[in-house]
Amino acid sequence: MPGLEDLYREIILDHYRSPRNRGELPVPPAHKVEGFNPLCGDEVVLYLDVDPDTDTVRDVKIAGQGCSISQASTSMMSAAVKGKSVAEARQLIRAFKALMSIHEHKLEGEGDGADLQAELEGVRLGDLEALQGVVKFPVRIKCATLAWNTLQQGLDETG
Amino acid sequence: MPGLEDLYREIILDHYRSPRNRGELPVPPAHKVEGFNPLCGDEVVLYLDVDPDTDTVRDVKIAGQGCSISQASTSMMSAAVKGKSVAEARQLIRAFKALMSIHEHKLEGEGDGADLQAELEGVRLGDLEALQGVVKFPVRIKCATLAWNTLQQGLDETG
Amino acid sequence: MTYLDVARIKEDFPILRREVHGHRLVYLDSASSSQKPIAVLDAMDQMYRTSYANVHRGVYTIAEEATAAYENARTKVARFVNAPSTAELVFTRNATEAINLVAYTWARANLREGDAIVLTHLEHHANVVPWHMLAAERGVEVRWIPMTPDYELDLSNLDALLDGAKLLGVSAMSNVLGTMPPVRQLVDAAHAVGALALVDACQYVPHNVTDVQAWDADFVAFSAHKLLGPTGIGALWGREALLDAMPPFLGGGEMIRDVRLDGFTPNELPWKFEAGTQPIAEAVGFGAAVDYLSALGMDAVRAHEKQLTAYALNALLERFPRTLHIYGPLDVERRGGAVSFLFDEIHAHDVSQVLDEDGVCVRAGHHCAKPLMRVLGVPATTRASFYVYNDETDVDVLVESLAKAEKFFLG
Amino acid sequence: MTYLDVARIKEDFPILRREVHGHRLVYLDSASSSQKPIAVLDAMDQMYRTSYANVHRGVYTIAEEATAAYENARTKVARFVNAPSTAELVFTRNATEAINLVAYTWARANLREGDAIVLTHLEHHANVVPWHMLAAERGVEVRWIPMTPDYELDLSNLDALLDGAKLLGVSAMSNVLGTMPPVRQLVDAAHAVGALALVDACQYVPHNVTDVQAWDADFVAFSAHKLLGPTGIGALWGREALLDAMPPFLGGGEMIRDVRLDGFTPNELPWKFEAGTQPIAEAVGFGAAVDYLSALGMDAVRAHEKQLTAYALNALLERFPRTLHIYGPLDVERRGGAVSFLFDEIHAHDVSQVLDEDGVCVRAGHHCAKPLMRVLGVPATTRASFYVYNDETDVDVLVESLAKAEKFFLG
Ligand SMILES: Cc1ncc(COP(=O)(O)O)c(C=O)c1O
Ligand SMILES: Cc1ncc(COP(=O)(O)O)c(C=O)c1O
Repeated sequence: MPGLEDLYREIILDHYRSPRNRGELPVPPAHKVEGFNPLCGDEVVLYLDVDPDTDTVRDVKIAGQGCSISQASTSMMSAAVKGKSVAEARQLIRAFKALMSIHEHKLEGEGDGADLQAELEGVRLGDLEALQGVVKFPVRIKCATLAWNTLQQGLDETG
Repeated sequence: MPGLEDLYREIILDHYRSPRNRGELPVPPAHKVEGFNPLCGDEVVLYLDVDPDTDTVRDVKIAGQGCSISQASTSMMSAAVKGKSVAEARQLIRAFKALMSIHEHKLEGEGDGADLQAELEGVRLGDLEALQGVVKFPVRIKCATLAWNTLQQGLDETG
Repeated sequence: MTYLDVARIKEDFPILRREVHGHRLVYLDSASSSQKPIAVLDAMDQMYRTSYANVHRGVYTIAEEATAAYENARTKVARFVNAPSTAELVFTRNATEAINLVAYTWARANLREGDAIVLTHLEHHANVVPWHMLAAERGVEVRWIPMTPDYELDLSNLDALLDGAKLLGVSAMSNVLGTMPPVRQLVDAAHAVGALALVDACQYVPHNVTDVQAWDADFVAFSAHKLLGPTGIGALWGREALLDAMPPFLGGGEMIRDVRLDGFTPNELPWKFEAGTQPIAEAVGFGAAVDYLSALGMDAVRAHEKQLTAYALNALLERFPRTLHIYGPLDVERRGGAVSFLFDEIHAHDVSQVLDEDGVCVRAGHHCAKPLMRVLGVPATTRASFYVYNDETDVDVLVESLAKAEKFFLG
Repeated sequence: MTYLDVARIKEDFPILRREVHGHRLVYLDSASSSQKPIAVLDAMDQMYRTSYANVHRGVYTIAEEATAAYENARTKVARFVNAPSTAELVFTRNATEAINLVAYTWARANLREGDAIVLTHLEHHANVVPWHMLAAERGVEVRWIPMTPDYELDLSNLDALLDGAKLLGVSAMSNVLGTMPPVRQLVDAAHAVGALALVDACQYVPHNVTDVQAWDADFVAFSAHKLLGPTGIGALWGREALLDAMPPFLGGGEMIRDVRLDGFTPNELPWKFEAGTQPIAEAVGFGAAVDYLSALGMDAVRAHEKQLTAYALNALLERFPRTLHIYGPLDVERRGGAVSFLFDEIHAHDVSQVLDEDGVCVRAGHHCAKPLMRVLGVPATTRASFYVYNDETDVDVLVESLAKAEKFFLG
């Protein structure tokens, strides 16, 4: 049985207690996007400032409320994508979901580990790997991925 | 466990094979009423000729189709009420239902045997008592009472 | 050749060890509801004894286990009918609710006065009454594909019937006659005129390899209790795009993403259609049932039932050549294992009663298909239906007992 | 004074012998769903093993037995809430479906644009979303009875709220706060303006002596799984005259008297509202559950829970006087055993996760009452809820574990 330490790594609690990039950005030019977790009512609000010329995430600010996992994941995500190109950000999203071993509803051609490797190949998750322990607590996966799904939606809307 | 002989008494099979009072009556003056058993699709059709002056069931004819129990019960009913006063017919209906130990849906003041005695008091069921065996086959009670419920409806409508 | 080891299978069904009136139980009413193997009963019992909790709600261990078991069951059932995605597999109360769900949501959102729905004379009330209700409410027209004298669908007039239709509803196997209509052909014909196709697969799924994609259907309904699973649960499969566009059905917990004082946002599929506490243990039993059937192999199940049905049809016709009439096709390639029959002079109810004395359970009545009974011109039939736990000995007992009934009533 | 022998009761619940993370299971989430005693599990298992068949359909012995067991269960449940007649007790899929049934049938037949429905801020989504759906469809207005700062209903404006209303919907006990509104007073007020009253008794029936006649209500909804019964079944009680006048809800087998190609005639009560194969084994489990509770005595159950809730409220406030906030009335005479709380700085989810390490199951979230959560101004609470198998030791374990959580997150 996985213990609490697997879930609540020190770095996660640190991001929870001192979230990075908390705040707002003027809309526009920034784009605002919100995500909900219907299970627990967690909310993530992202302000995304994407430079259309360089296709780069110039700035990110986060707001919202929720459990330590969802809030820490949001904070870590904001730190990870700030300054990255949109393509890199999207690759991070895929890599993070692979880390969370997210299966979509599809029943054919499900991931078999090779997929996971492929997604993770060449992507440096850094601190984000601390969230890997969440996989052992299936209910919490949605907490961890909320910020990432919201980011994806935001990128889709600005793209 | 009750056996088939309890259910299919000789007199029942006799009424089934040779139903009494089969036929139709001109409507009006007779009243036509139909009954259905939704479980099995049994049908009973009654033609009731009630004399309004004497309040007497002057004539009864029966039609319909169904299992031996429903058809025999219809036949026996027709023989039992023909020539009887409406009040006597209604008393027979109550007595027959008591014989079938019909509980209505009510949860208060349910019959306790004394009721049954009271209903049966002074009523001569005659041949109809052969149907008593049906009580041990709860699903078939509806077959036996179909004719009687239909009669009740018919008397209500003509009264 | 034997496809199933029925003697061994019988041992998995505790109820078959029971005696009735001093006779071994010969259960021939599986088309109404099937019996349950120990594997199904134990799966449910074990969940309640070790990891029961409400699903999708708790963070704690047994809630996680229960949620995983529930969703795992969904995956099993979805695979069993070859659904492309678990998002498309909605657990319902039973097949009847599944069809009503389509009638209340998709149909009420899309059908207008003057639109037509095409059904067949074979349909069970579950695929008739919801459309009658809609027809009365909306002025929608219900049209009927008739039956040929040899109990098949009469498709000669199909194009005219489908003209202007928005929905075709067809049973993949008649619960009265055993008839198996050509589902794919009907679905194609419906699609050709822009209509959707709903398949009532309540009798089909338990006895055949089912592939909702091969049918190319839009909605497919079935029940767990007819395929060795528990009561209290059924399933609706539907195309994701359709389900997504449909308004929700029942409102309440689980089916929402957000609720405010002034409105709500529905949840994702499939939960959008699963309001309130789900049939949790029942889902687990449903999953165990399809596991049990998959282990036998649905090909083998179908082959076994064809063989047994052929044996039964033969035995009945040989023993009662003049007095017994069989309602349904005689070619087992074109039919399932529900065999309806009638003695000329004995009511179905009475036959069933006599059979019960010998421990033989058959169904007597209109089989929730009164329109069909009217077409057949009979108020009721007796129906024997077969499943994985039946063998030729069961058929022999049936035939002997029928002979007794005939003697008892006709002398 | 002890009202229940909890040590003995615990032995009736196999799951309570389970360990989680090396600790004995302390189940404090009964408001979400209760655990099941052996008596309930055995009743269902035994039915499947000895006398399972579809009900109301067969003439044979096991079908008769199954039908009698099913209807006998109805009688038990009807008596349990003091329904005057079994005709008024409809088995549904769950409480949610029961409320939706009223919304789809009575309400759609009787409410017009401009009519009003009055609900309370305490309602569960099950008693909110069906009315939102109706409001959106029909232009019906939904009004809200607000909450006072001490978590009671604020009835000061009741007359104005009820003016022109056709229905009042109220929960007899809040699943979040434990609040027990004055049902009879509200029903009377509704009747005084000619409105009907629907009581969501999902949290009330499991924990109190319930008397639908004393409430003088028109509709009462509840679920089996919250009162030691199985999933997959709930009940709607309604006045016979109302149910009789209502159009049917789901169409299909059992709920009909006759079906023709051009229409149908509905069946008598209560079967008119029970379309398709019923939750048969579930009904038997439901009956066994109310038997089990009746044997304990619902007066004793309520007394036990009052005592235990008082103990818990006390223990929480004493141990965490500054950091923990309790949402709900503190007077146990006016509340049930669902205790919601929150640490100032720790999210409910995280608390629940830490508690799970000690085998303690509590619920964290919005409890399917998002409108109420918005009124409370919190996204989620942690909720511990008590039942017949909980005792003071369980509360002690909860408090110790909460202290750990506080230490873990706040250092
Ligand atoms: C007050 C209240 N009403 C309704 C419901 C819905 O019950 P079910 O999910 O069994 O339909 C619940 C259960 O969570 C409840 O607590
Ligand atoms: C062909 C068919 N459709 C639908 C149904 C309804 O199934 P259920 O009663 O499980 O809803 C049945 C079962 O009798 C059936 O045989």
